[in-house]
Amino acid sequence: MSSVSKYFSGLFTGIKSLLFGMSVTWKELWTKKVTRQYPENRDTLVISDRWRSELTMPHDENNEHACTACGICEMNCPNGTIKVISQMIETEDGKKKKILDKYQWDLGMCTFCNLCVLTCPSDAIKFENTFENAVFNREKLKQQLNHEGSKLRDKKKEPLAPKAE
Amino acid sequence: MELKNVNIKGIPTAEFNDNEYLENYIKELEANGVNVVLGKIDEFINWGRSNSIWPLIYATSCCGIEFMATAAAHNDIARFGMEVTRNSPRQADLMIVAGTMVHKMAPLIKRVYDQMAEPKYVLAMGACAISGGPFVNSYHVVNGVDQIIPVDVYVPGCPPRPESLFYGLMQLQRKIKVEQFLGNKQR
Amino acid sequence: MILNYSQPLEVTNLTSWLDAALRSSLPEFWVLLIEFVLVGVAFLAAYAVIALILIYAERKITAFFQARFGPNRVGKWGLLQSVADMVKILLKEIVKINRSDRFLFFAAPFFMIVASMATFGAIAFGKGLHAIDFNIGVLYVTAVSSLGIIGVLLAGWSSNNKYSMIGAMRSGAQFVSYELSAGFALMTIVVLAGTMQFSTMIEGQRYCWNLFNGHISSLIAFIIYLISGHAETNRGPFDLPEAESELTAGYHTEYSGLQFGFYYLAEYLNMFIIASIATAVFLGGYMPIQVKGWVAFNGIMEYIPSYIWFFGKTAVLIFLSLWVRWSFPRLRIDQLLNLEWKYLLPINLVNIVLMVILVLSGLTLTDLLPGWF
Amino acid sequence: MENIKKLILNTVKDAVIEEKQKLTVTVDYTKLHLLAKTLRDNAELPFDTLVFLTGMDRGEELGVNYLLCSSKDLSKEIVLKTGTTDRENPLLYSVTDLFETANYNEREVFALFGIRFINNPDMRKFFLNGDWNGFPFRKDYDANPELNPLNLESKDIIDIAPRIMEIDGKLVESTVNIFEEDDYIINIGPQHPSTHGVMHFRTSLDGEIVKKIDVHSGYIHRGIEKLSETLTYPQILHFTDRLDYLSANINRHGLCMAVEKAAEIEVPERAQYIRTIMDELNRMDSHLLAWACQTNDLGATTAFIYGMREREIILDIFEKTCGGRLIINQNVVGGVMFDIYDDFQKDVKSFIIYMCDKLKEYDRFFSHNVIALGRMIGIGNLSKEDAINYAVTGPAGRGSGWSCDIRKHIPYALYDKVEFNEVIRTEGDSYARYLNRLDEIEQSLHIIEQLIDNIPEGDICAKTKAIIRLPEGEFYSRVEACRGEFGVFIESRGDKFPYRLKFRSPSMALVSAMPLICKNEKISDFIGIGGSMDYVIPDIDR
Repeated sequence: MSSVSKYFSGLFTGIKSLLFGMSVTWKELWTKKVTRQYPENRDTLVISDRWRSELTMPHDENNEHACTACGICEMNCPNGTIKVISQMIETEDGKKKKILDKYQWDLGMCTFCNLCVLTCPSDAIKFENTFENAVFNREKLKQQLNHEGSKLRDKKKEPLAPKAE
Repeated sequence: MELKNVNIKGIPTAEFNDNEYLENYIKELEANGVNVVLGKIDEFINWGRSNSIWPLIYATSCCGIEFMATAAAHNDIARFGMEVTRNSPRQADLMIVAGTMVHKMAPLIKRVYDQMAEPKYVLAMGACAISGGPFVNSYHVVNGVDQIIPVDVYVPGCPPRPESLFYGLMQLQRKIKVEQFLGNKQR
Repeated sequence: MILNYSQPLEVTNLTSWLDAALRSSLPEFWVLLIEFVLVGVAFLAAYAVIALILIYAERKITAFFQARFGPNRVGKWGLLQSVADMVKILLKEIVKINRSDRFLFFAAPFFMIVASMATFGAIAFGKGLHAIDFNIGVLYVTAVSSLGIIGVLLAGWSSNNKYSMIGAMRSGAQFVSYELSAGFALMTIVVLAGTMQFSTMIEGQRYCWNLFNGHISSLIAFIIYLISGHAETNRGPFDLPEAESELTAGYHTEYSGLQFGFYYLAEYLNMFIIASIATAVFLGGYMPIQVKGWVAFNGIMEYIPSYIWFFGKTAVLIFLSLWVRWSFPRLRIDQLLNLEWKYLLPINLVNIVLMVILVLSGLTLTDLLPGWF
Repeated sequence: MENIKKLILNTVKDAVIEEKQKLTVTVDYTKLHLLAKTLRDNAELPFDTLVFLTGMDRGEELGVNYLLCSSKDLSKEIVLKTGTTDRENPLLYSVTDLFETANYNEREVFALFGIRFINNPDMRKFFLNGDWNGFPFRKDYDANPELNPLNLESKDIIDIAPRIMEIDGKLVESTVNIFEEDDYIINIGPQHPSTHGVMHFRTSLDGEIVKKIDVHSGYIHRGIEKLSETLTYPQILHFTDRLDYLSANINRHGLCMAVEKAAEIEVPERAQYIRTIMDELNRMDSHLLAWACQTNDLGATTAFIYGMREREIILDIFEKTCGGRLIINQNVVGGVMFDIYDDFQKDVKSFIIYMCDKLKEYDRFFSHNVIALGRMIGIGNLSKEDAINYAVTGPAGRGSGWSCDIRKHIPYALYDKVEFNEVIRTEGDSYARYLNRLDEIEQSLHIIEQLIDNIPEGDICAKTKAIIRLPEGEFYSRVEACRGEFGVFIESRGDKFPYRLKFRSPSMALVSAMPLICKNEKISDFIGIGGSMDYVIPDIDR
């Protein structure tokens, strides 16, 4: 007898559990959809300021940046994404000085670990939250961060941008 | 050369990255002249192809999880009609390489790629697939999946956020839209 | 008269007018030939259109169950999504597989399509929208629709792929088992209705659907038919032959392009066929809802064309099937067979006896309350 | 522990016992097996868990370090060391017959260091292809890419394993067939939707029933430990996120703790609070994903989407705090990289309320579903003894009735200050593991509730030197990651780079138990069990 009652109780609890499951999906059918519709919402999309997806070197209106070409970021980068190419020039008062020639950064290799920005002594670089970076060509991902003809900002001026926290 | 036929809903063409590549590509394709009738049919075919990209997820690590997030409710890849992930390479159009490629895996990804039916595309997702990323100096890592199979779109990030992947997929749609399917120069 | 003013939207008159017009000018042979071709073309078109609509509907409804939007970028609300998919599938390369059985590999998808097409012929889509009205329609449908399994088995066998093989074998076991229940459930209703002909069966349900007529017994048969029909179409929770997470793509792993497209379409068509048979047998087919004595109400209901009723009822059943599909996890093969042989089949056997008793002792609703139904 | 020392000296007279960070015993390689067996069978305090074993290139000699602990009290640990100076043909004795978990680890050591183990039944290379030239983790490895060029030709897999057995005191080299002649073998993986990554299970089937599983790994072996030997400690941190990317923050916490302990850096209170909260958020994130994937493996796609939906809210919090969704780069040596943002507390609290509600929905939707129960109850049984033997920790180990939560046994961060229950079930089947995860989400919510309002003001990171050098020595840390115990072992020679760095991966133990618990189950259950074990492959391959 017990096996018969077991057969039926198993049948009915089983059906009950299935109906419970269906009630959950039924409820979800009418709840508000959570989808964030990129790219339709491109104008209203908020990406957190701290989101890291592109390294930039802020330049001010005089086309000046804060990078002294010290190379600490290059040293700290774990996989060699950053290449700081510097050149020696002679300043007006006859001293030799190292200045930035090219600041090369490979977007396709960067792991966004933030070590470069953390260790930069002059706050010359920062991460931006622009995420639309896909390209067709690998070479396009190798970028030069300093603008053409830019030069080092005078130290007395305020730094352009505060360090990204 | 203008890119008039490659409109993507939501983003103006001018705001896309790397438009020069597509312009050059069109130039190259149209070097032999354009057949007007075929061109119109091509346009329809390309509309169908670009809106029905069924991906095969070649996920090896972290980026695979981001792809899962892309497919889930908050981002919903189904809006693009790409939620039909085919696990069989025969039925897939696009291989999304999401993760590091190592020496042991290289022959296998090549084999899966060869099993896919034409026309097929490859999207390299994340730093590892593009260049080897964090593990670029390792003895066992292939520095970029483009050393094994041809890559159509690179989506940088580590891992790229779902929106970045969508952007990459739209780039791929643009690329498909400028191709000439009936002409013999498709790829 | 092409138009019938009481039911202006019915197409019955159109077809009979066309028939009469052809017969008046052409010999018998040509009339038949032209009509065959017309029916064939109409069915092919319906086949494609229904499949496209179902694919779109499934993707959209699934999305809504899962708190997202589903396709919405191709055309308004993504309406053209499945069209785009078909364009792509048609143009996809068909891969030739080494060391496969070429002929069987090539033939398998056609079995799938032929089976569902042949079943289409016996379905009454509306008043007069009925290609063949057999006197053994129910039997014919059960027999022909089971041809599809050969397509699955052949696909699995000829692909030279172990995953396909396992999928096909699972499918075989599953189909054979569940065909039994589905057949018995239909037979229960045949006992009630006293006919195997679809048109008579549907006409007989004018005031009382078979679902209500045999109350308890019919309801059980209905539920069993839905479950086993669902299982026959290889859809979750019974999607073992495909079982994405286990067998990658199951029996059609090696198919690409159009051949895969056939399987893809056939899956949806089978779902439609199961729902439409259930509609015809249990829910009064294309009959509108009619209540004895309510003349005005019946008139209004009759005004809605019969094919709308048919597709409406079918759509409800398909929705039910989708709802089940997207709510539950997949069964295991032994549980699947367990469910059939331990639960459905015994219940079915008892049920058919119960139905016989109901009919013989006059306990059906039409017998109990003749004034109402 | 004094008794233990006596016991060791009684067993092996010439054992060298040192009191370092842990009790360290160095013995001759011929005596190691005996000592390990004595320690394992010690009735008073059995050292029956092999936490990890790691190959070492000590310069002159090649050797192995074993970390043993007691399954009753995980904080009682002994380090065993042994080695051989024969660099041409190094041979050591296997401990596989004592600790099953050693099997894959020894194969790993063979692939990376070239040390072969006598009596290990299966001496194939674990991560690398059999024809790989050289042993990459040796210090004198020639990294010339021409020696190991990129090969795109697929090769057949040979199911013959070499081995060295000691029979009557003599070493005999032989081979063994993994499968029988006419087995029906299917390859599940390396690219398969439900292996949770690139694992390759060669599975022999009898109809639908799994007869035997042979695990091939290394399809994502990146050599992280070797790479770490050329990087400074802050640089190494970014690898830890990419080991088990689902418990990224916890892994990072583990390495930070090891470095902080070694360099004697005091972590500020506020940083500890943030670390603990983020760890628990990370744990919930991981468990939600595990829940989602398990349901998906069982065929319930909708449940998968629901799990991912809830997870997205945690990811949003991560993104706002640290600018990363999956790989969050939060912990650094001495504290955390980013302070919490203004609305952090508000967001977390509203998530707690939301999640409690959703957990009830999960129960209604899936936990009592008759089909799901049939797919989970009594499937994949792992007994407590096996769990200990295979060192299966985390929700899976606790599902088998083994109390193995590091947060309780060796409290770190703020875990000794908060109240929470260690979730233990004794059934040992898929369902126990499944329920354990849901219950742990509840416990995590409870932990966060206690901390979220009490975050003290202060620094988020201690001042550290620009270049962190660790003193000479060996340093360990063990944390409770989402899948079990994650361990870090650093051997430092006083440089800014580690001499040898080893990560103890919880997933490796989980996978090593798979062939055992999947035997004689159906192939669908094999997938389902995989989901319930919830391993992450990059964590295994490293």
